[in-house]
Amino acid sequence: MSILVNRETRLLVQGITGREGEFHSTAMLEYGTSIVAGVTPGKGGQSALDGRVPVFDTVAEAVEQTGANATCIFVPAAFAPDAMLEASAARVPLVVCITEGVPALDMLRVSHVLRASGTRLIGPNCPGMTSVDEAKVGIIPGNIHARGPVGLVSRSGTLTYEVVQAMTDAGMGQTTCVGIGGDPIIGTNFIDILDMFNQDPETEAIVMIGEIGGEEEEKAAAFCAREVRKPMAAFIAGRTAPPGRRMGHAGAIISSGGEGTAESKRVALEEAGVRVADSPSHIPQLLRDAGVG
Amino acid sequence: MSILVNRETRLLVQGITGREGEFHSTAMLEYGTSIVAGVTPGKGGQSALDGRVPVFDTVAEAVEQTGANATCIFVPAAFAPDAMLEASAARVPLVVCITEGVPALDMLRVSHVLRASGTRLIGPNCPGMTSVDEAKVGIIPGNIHARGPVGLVSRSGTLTYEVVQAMTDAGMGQTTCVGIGGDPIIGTNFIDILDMFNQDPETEAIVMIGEIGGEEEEKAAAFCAREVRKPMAAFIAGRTAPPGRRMGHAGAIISSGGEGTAESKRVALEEAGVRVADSPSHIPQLLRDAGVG
Amino acid sequence: MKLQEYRSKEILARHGVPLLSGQTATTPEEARAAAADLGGAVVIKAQVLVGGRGKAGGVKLASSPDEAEQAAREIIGLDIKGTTVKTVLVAPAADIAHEYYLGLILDRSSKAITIIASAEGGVEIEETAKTNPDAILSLPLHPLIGLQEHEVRRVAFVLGLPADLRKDFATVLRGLYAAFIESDADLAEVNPLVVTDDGRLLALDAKIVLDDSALSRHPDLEAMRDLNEEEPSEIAAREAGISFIKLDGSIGCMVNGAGLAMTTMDLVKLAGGEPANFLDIGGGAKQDKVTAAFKIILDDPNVKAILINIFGGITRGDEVARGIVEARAALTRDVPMVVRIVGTNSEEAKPILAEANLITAESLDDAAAKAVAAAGAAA
Amino acid sequence: MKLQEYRSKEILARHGVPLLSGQTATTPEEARAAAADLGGAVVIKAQVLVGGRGKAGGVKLASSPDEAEQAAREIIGLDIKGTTVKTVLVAPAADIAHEYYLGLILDRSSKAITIIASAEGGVEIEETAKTNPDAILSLPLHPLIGLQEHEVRRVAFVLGLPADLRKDFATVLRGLYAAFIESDADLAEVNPLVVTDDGRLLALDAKIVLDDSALSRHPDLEAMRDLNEEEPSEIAAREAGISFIKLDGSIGCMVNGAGLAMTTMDLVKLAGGEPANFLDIGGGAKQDKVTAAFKIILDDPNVKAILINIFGGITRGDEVARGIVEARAALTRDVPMVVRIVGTNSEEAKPILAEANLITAESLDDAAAKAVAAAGAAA
Repeated sequence: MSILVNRETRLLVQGITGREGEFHSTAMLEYGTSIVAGVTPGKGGQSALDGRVPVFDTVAEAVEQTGANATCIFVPAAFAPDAMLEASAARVPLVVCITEGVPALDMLRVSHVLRASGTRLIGPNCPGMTSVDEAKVGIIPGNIHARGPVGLVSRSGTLTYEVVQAMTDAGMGQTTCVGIGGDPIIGTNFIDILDMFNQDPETEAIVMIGEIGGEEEEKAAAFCAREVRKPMAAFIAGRTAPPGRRMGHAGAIISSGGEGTAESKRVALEEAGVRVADSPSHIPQLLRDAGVG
Repeated sequence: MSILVNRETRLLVQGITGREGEFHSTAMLEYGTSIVAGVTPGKGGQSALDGRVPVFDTVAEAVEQTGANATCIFVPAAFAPDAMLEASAARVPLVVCITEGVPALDMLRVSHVLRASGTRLIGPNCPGMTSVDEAKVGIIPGNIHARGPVGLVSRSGTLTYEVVQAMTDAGMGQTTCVGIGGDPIIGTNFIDILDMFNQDPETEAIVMIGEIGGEEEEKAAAFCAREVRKPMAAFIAGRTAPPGRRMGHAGAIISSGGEGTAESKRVALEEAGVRVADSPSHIPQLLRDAGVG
Repeated sequence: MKLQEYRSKEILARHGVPLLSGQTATTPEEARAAAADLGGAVVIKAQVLVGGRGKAGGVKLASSPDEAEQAAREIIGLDIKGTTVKTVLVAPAADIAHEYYLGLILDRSSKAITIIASAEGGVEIEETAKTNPDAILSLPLHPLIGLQEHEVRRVAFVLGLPADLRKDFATVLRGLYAAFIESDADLAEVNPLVVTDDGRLLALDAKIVLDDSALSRHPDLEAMRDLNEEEPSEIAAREAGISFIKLDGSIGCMVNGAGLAMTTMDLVKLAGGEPANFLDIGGGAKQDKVTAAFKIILDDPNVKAILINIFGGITRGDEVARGIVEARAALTRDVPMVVRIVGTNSEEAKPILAEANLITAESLDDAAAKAVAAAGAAA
Repeated sequence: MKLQEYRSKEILARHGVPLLSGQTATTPEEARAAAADLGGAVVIKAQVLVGGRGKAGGVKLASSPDEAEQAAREIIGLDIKGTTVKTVLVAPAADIAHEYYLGLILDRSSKAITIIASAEGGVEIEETAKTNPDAILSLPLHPLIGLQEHEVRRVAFVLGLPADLRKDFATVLRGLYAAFIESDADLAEVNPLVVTDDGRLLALDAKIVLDDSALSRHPDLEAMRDLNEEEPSEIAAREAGISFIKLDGSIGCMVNGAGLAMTTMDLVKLAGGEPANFLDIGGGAKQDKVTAAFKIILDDPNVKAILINIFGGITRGDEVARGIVEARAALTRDVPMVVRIVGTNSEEAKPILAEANLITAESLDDAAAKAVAAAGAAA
């Protein structure tokens, strides 16, 4: 078992004929993901990835023709909100938006519409997810994974890879690794994913990678204390970040009032019984200490 | 038992100091309804109905101070959408809007927001409802009712009174009588109320009063065939209405393509096993024929 | 409220929809001048609110001002389904390569503004719905965020529009949507939307129906009302705040409440009579309204009896009874009246009605039967 | 992006918020002229983006042009939390009867634009949140329909505004909301919003923070950027498309990905060093970006060593390695470099780095330790 995506995933890629879309779609296909359709308005009837994937003008048509049940969005920020709404209107149940730099007010609108219509949105500004040896949707390098009992959820991109690599190197494999995105307004938060891992029978332990900004880690800690009985380890990036500055991610900012610090998140997680690592490389050992592997 | 309102209803009246609001609030109070608060912006701190009801500036404050769990709206059409949104934002679970003449595009917005937030909206342009001998919310004359086993739902106002009077005169009492309103866009449709009556143990039979326009009666018929096992009688107004003309109610119009006729509704209901009366006065006998009373 | 074609086009043009607007004319001479002014071939179209004007001879092509004058002479004064043509629209003619249908309706069932589109334009959409329902795209829009780009694209692709016209199509659909929203419409349609031989996208005909409940916030649109096409009695009723529709029967009806008014008509018919009108006098009917209602009903010479059916709720029966008696005293034409008053203060109403020698009834069925009998006796 | 007070007021004024706008001045003489022009008492306010200017002496009252000139002389050139004051705003002074706080924030937690209001204005809202949280109203707005009339009324009632100012308050709140939406803000606040002795409602100070992700669709707002208040290195980084924040340590960092960049800083600190910067070079880092990043890092004289940490994903390790080697060749200043490249094509990167005699590391912990050691040796 795994969460969100698996061998039944029939993936659609919005923006498949763009540079990023084509590059990562090829990598997903090579990982074994079943990509059933691409969408690029005006290129309907053509095919992509050396003739392996049919291209449609609209998501509605792609879904009707191919039964796609998930979509991965690579279109530029100015068009990403419309792409997400289009996928939701066509009743695609899982929308993964990789695109970075989507304005927050657009995301306010989009995330509300998608949530109300029962569409699961991951991202935007996220690396997507991999259910190891089943399906990869997004841009996480496929070769850093090994299959195993740990679920991982993260707000970050390359930091996720760092932690996954450290785990794989230490012989600790993963069920699913999910990057939920670094923006202030995202579709799916820590708690949603933690809940899925908590209910997934094959996931025996959970790793959570947070960073400064917002209160999502603190809320997740409260959820963990209340609901999660599986061993957990965490890492919070940004202990050295100065207040009031945006650290790359639009969401990574400590308010001038001092909310959102790494320390506050660390304390909340530790109080909830989560082991918090000083370095990503310490995570496998913390999980071993908790009896995993 | 009854549906929607009962002795636990703690009613708030929006627009209580207006002419209509005051007149009908007095009648509701006399019927035994527990009116706990009124709202008129700018008149907070005063009282209404001869000192019997405190008035607040905002619904939020009224709810906080009095625990109101239902509201009846009498404000003019230009302000009614905002009043409904205010009630919903203050988490009042039941909103009954009497006001007539609310523009349809406003109702599109309001009904969607209220439905998504779990607020039950009855109306607008409706007479409200009476749970006989328990609570009356709206403008249905209290003295036409008698308590009994029949639930009644209607798109109309005075026609509802006509049917209720005919039933009471024939010795056939009611649990709850609900007018859902005559506009094209209303918060609660026939099916919602039929479902409630179907599940209410004390309601043994159901009367439905429809009229020309739209397809709600046809949809209700399909629902009845599928779900309702209680005896039912119906009346559809407008057999003599010409196509393409709006018959008083904003929703009462037969399209020029011929949809929405009384005949189409009548046939649909009869096929669903509902007895359809030629005159409101025949309804008690139809129910008796079905074994009621 | 339905708007005439030239009014609908006025609104769409304001929102950037490409069309050939033309000029209105009320005389053949004006039509000639308009055609001369526009130059080239024109089409002369009767401005009426009823459908089927084409089949009725209300649309004609003209290749010169002479022909335009002649065409207008034939159309102006024509009776189309009971409406006499007073105005024609003289618009440039277009060479049509393809006709589409594009409309927006307020769909009560899905509670959404819904795009209706078809590549089979030029015929009524109800016709296509019967003959070829698969040719119609019906796309409900989200009620809170409205028309989105992906919806515009989708309609263009489903219609199979030429790629180089997709951008122009977006202008048409966005303009139609903006017109719908900003005028509080129930319906806004372009039929046909055409691609011309020289590759232009144009709205050749347009129809907008407004939400009557929203008219009060659009005085500019209210001013577009075509009184020429309304019954004078209906105009008088609207001004008196009475909901009234003229019909062909002999029994005038005066009722409080729309549903009860329809029911009263139905029961007149069931009793063997024919209702002369739908009339909802509204809540709390005061004497001035009763007076106005009598006048409107009796202005119809077909009316042989009046059935008054009042269910007192807000309305108090005794007040209505007094209103009836007093209003009747001022009537210029006397017909039998059957009065039924029930509900609030109906007991107090009885002696008032009895004293005035009005026919009364307890039940609605009874009232209808008495009215039919009275009308029969009076005829 | 934070906007200066006078810029924020410019935007609010466009949306109808009543305020005393005043004039900016960059010299005492200009301030004098502005005061003379405005007439009466004025307030001279340092235009800086950091908080606490009042306590730092950056706000002064002046009752004459002479006093205004003197006040401006004292304020211009003042150092406020590391920022040197270049501009002051000279605005008419107001007699204050009561101060309120009114703000709109984009609240990530409730995923809603949220009204924050308090009858205790004039102090920072974070301060009130600590000392008297009950005095703050926090009202999230529906994300799809936005500010509604009942919300405007509610805030006015909760603040206890005089009844005759409720209409003006509606203008303020609606204007603030429109400004927020139309400029894609993260924060828009008026603090204090005052009632004057003569009963006027005025925004005396204003602050708008914009959403950086939306700036590309607001070139007019982008033009309001105050380059005077930014580190030259940060301006250069932004122009090169690099995410960079200057810090005080000695170890320069070059990383791909924001989370990994923060983590790299954290591990430098954990290893006993101090990071000199946050630097995210982004995905697919090409040579020109690496060159720009080196220049930005080395322009800081405190930098004694550089730690390069690249996790190849989109980015290919060998390309980055070549970029580093080539960029280093052009550097004007040589400092020890520790390079860690993992992920895509990291094996191919190794010989390139080895040949160039760069210090390499396998793990991030190791890389941080080596960088701290190198910086210590270089110091």
